Amino acid sequence: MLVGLHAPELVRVTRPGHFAMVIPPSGERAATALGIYEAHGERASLLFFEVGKRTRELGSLKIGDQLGLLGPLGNGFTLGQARNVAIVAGGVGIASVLLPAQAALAAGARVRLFYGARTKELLVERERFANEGCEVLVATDDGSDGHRGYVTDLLANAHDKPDLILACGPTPMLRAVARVAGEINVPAQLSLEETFACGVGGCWGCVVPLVRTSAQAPSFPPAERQGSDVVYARICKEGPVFWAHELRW
Amino acid sequence: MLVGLHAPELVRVTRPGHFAMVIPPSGERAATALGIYEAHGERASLLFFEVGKRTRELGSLKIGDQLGLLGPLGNGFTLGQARNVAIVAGGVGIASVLLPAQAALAAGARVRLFYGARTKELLVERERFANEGCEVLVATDDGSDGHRGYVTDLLANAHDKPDLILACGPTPMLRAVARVAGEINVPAQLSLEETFACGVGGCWGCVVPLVRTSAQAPSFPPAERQGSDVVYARICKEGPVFWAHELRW
Amino acid sequence: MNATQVDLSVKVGKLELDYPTFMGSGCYGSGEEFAPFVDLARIGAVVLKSVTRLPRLGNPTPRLVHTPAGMLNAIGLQNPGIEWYLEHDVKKFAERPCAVVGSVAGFSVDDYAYTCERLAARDEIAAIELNISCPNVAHEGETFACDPNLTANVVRAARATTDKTLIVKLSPNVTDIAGIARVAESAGADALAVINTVRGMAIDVETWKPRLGNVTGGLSGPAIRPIAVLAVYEVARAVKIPIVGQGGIETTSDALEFFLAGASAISIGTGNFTDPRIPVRIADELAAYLAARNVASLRQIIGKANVGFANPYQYEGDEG
Amino acid sequence: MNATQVDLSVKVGKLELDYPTFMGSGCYGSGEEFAPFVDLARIGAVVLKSVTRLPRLGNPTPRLVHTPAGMLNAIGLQNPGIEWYLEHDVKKFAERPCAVVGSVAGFSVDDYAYTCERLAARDEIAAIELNISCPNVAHEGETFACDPNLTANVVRAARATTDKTLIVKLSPNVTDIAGIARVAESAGADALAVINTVRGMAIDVETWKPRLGNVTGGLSGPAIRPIAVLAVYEVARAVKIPIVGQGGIETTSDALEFFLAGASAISIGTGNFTDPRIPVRIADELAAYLAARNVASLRQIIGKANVGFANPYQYEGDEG
Ligand SMILES: Cc1cc2nc3c(=O)[nH]c(=O)nc-3n(C[C@H](O)[C@H](O)[C@H](O)COP(=O)(O)OP(=O)(O)OC[C@H]3O[C@@H](n4cnc5c(N)ncnc54)[C@H](O)[C@@H]3O)c2cc1C
Ligand SMILES: Cc1cc2nc3c(=O)[nH]c(=O)nc-3n(C[C@H](O)[C@H](O)[C@H](O)COP(=O)(O)OP(=O)(O)OC[C@H]3O[C@@H](n4cnc5c(N)ncnc54)[C@H](O)[C@@H]3O)c2cc1C
Ligand SMILES: Cc1cc2nc3c(=O)[nH]c(=O)nc-3n(C[C@H](O)[C@H](O)[C@H](O)COP(=O)(O)O)c2cc1C
Ligand SMILES: Cc1cc2nc3c(=O)[nH]c(=O)nc-3n(C[C@H](O)[C@H](O)[C@H](O)COP(=O)(O)O)c2cc1C
Ligand code: FES
Ligand code: FES
Repeated sequence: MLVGLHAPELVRVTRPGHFAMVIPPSGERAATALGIYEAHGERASLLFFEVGKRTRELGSLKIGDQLGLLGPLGNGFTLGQARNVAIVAGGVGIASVLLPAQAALAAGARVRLFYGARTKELLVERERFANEGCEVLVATDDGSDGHRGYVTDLLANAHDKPDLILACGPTPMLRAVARVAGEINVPAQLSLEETFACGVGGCWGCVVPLVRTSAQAPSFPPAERQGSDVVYARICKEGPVFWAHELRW
Repeated sequence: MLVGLHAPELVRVTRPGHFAMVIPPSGERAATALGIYEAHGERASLLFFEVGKRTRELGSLKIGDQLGLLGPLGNGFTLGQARNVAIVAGGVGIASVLLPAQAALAAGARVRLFYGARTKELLVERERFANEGCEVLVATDDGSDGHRGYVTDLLANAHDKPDLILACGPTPMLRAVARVAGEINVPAQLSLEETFACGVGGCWGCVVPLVRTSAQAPSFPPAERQGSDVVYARICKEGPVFWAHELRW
Repeated sequence: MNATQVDLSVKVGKLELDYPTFMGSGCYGSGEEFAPFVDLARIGAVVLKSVTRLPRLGNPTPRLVHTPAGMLNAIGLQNPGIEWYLEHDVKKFAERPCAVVGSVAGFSVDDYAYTCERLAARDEIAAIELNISCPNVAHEGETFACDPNLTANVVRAARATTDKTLIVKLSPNVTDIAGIARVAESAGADALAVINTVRGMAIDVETWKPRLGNVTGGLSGPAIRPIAVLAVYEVARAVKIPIVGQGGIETTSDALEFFLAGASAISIGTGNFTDPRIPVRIADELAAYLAARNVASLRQIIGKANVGFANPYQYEGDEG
Repeated sequence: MNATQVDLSVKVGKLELDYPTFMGSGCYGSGEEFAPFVDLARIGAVVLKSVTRLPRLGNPTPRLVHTPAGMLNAIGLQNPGIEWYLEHDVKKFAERPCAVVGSVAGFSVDDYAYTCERLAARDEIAAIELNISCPNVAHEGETFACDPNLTANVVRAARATTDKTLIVKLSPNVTDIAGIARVAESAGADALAVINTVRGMAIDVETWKPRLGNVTGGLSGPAIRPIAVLAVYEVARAVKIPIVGQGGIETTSDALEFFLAGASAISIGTGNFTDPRIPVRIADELAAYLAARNVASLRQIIGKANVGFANPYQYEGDEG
């Protein structure tokens, strides 16, 4: 489901990898974290599958309905000087990688999208990425399209080594991306997913263990005072994008 | 909101005053009691206002959606030999009185509909009743249409005394109908509303006090064994329609 | 494995059931009320509405109020009293194509023992559930199930009256439900029903009156499911007798949480008000779930929640 | 009367607030996190995330799970410890345009007293909330708030360290919350926060693992509102000190239930995760509600739930 929003203010400040907390139209449920899929001119959009109560409620919105959201939130992807970017998306992770793909293309980089899903029908929006100028390589669990197996197989076997990997998708996929990135020695940024409550850093519910040296969690006592070199950083605040090598999974 | 149902089986056994328990499409909430508004041929319909969570969910149904319901349920109106029927409907109570109106008209009786609501816009479906052959008299709290005040004022002041009163609406209105019926000495059947859980007589949550002599609650020990001549009868099972004089409000 | 080959039968005390589903006391009448909509042969047992020694008119109205993902009820044990019940109602229960479990409530140890003995003596009744946890009749929340001594006394007295399976229904409104469970087990319970409703209240902000005639009521439905799953999990670790898990079960996934937490059977109350097809749907889907995992019998997964979490990282204060 | 003329101010101990809204501990960071979305000048007070004597990494992940009309959390009091906190965090709180209430947790009476004394000494902190009811850190559900003696000891010790307003936060996971409330009052509490989360658990039926790294967690949100309203109602009848009511508040109607039940102020936790505009909306709508009824001050409706129900009919057994 793709929900287009008239949201010029949001578009103005959105950067690749940002997300929003979407306020449920009817209460009783926490807001839903959704990546910002498109952000151009006056129009932003959200892309999601109707998998549970909240996304189904969002899916029943009608044209003209008002939708409350908090955003953009979080720290997104940083492209730096990358010239050859590999984007790895699993399932609905595709929702968070259009903006970085566009930014990299606009900066003149080569962009390959490695896109995996359970089955062909779930490979949504692939033409969109191709039209933008990405090379699109796909994998499906059931072999109904592209490589049969993991999308990370494609990444591991890619001939031309990227100089930056960006990834978004289910945690097992991200772990695999981190492993492959380590093996081929390419820096990788992973956009993590976790159950959120507040989405703005207020509840410490969405944490992931990081190596403490990270500059991403500055407001915590140094390692020598803890007896541990690990810190739980908030995915919603310090992330959702983290460098793969900083994670202590 | 009027929801039409393709439900030939339901239509076949529905009698005036019956209701149905409508199963919520998405769980977590009790089924909703709704009067059966129309029942003809293969088509039944439900009429409701979207006042709360469950009715709003029902209101978002799309054409072609499946809807589970239990029904028809309860004991409805009995017309007997009535020749001059006064039907009193308050607000959404209108949903339970089309079938008895049609039945009385079909039996050749005169049928007056005394129809009250807070304001004009809530007087839904009045043309429908007029088209069926009812005389329609309306009252609104704010005087935006018809008599300004209670619908029971109209009933009390009606020149031509009915020989049977049927009523459905909010409890304060039904109490007033019972009082007026007593004053003008006309038997009245009231369709009561209460919060339901099971709707089929299984939980004893929806009771109303009746004089024990009623044949409507046979499966309960006789008064002399209780020290009280009152019995709590289930609105969903022994009702929803009760004779006004049997109620111990 | 094929779903039809999966064994869903369970044993609760001496009660052997083809399906692991109880219909909760007070929620299912005597089964008859739901028979037009559900094939009762596809459920395990109906637990009857609780009966008391003397007739009770029950609480004043309103008795029900819907709350987020749940409801409050305060029926107050409306029932005709055990004499009338034995004379007029019980013989009809023989017609049910499922097990019929009697439920007994009371206000003194004697009450319980008397009513239990009379009811258990009847052939139509397969087992007795002792409702010592109804939140809607006792004063100041003091029900039998809130006090270990009262629990011990009432269970012992009821136990002495019958050899039939005795299920004791516990209250979640206590500091330590596992402790009460141990007491009930020692006093002779064959099984435990976990949990009865959670005490609650709602106020009408237009009239400023409580929404229930009884002021307070019992909360049930999906809202309380996490509370119930934990109660089952803790009780299962405290006792050896089987548990009938309940509280907010609507789906097969909900039911599985209770089995994995340690329930030998489940009970559906409020779920029947959402959709009476739920118990049959759960039986079908449980079989499919187990078949897909090559598990031959439901009994194999009871209590198998895997809590082997490692806590890999710690600070000094975490040991606190 | 005009809504702008309505007085929404409340007094909780020595704390005088223009708005009767607290933002629940652990749900609102230090207020800063929500400042981009809400005008903090329109809320009463932020209760900070609980702090402990030593730094705590907190519980392993996952720490959150959504449940019907609510959620379970098991954060486990992740915090940098009181020293670091005083040095690095507290000075920023002076910038908040609302009252800032410190929250103190601990594992011994000494812990509480130490942390409370250090924190209360700071000017940036207007009052102290004693979190003796966190369900996510104690062993076997034994928190301080579950035992009258522990409650008395810890409240007395904290009381001795400061003259600032001391709010004691109670647990619903007890047989008799009113009894614990009385103990806390006698031991010197200026106010009570009622209630903390309800203990619960959820299990992943695919992996058979608990959905929380900590196995059990605390249930919050609309699901627990009826439990919380009753707790406030019972505590209000047991003590004279003010109550900060909380548990599932999302709307003005929800808030009014708590005021009518006897709360002098309300607190919003999980509601902020549904929509951070809730506290400001409640303030606006409360004023309109009172104005429409010609009530000049919110204080006039506190505890005014009208429970004068007559029970007109009875049978013999109803007296039981
Ligand atoms: C930073 C961040 C960004 C996100 N961006 C997006 C986005 O752009 N688009 C999007 O769709 N989601 C996104 N998500 C995930 C999204 O927040 C959750 O999927 C959402 O909470 C589902 O809510 P729900 O109430 O509909 O389902 P829930 O009721 O919470 O879950 C329903 C069931 O669906 C399962 N489930 C959850 N997600 C999936 C899935 N993807 N496929 C299959 N089953 C699933 C759950 O395990 C559960 O059993 C993002 C999450 C984070 C943290
Ligand atoms: C036998 C029987 C037959 C019924 N037939 C019908 C019918 O045919 N059509 C129909 O619409 N309803 C009918 N009702 C009432 C209907 O069941 C309730 O209105 C319904 O439960 C509302 O559910 P909800 O979840 O949408 O609202 P809830 O969440 O239960 O209530 C939402 C809020 O709306 C208020 N409210 C409830 N009803 C009204 C109303 N009518 N107008 C304004 N505010 C209201 C409530 O007080 C509450 O504050 C019938 C009830 C019974 C017992
Ligand atoms: C309307 C209603 C009436 C109930 N009456 C009884 C009763 O008479 N005896 C009893 O032991 N439990 C009674 N209960 C409790 C249920 O049997 C069940 O234990 C509880 O509601 C939790 O399960 P649930 O969430 O599936 O409903 C009643 C519950 C409801 C909702
Ligand atoms: C994610 C989360 C973290 C919490 N952390 C704390 C805490 O650190 N200290 C505390 O006293 N209460 C804590 N609570 C409890 C809340 O402050 C509040 O009392 C409770 O959630 C009930 O209110 P609610 O339903 O409005 O959330 C926490 C609650 C949640 C949901
Ligand atoms: S979701 Fe609350 S801190 Fe991230
Ligand atoms: S609603 Fe259950 S008996 Fe009427």
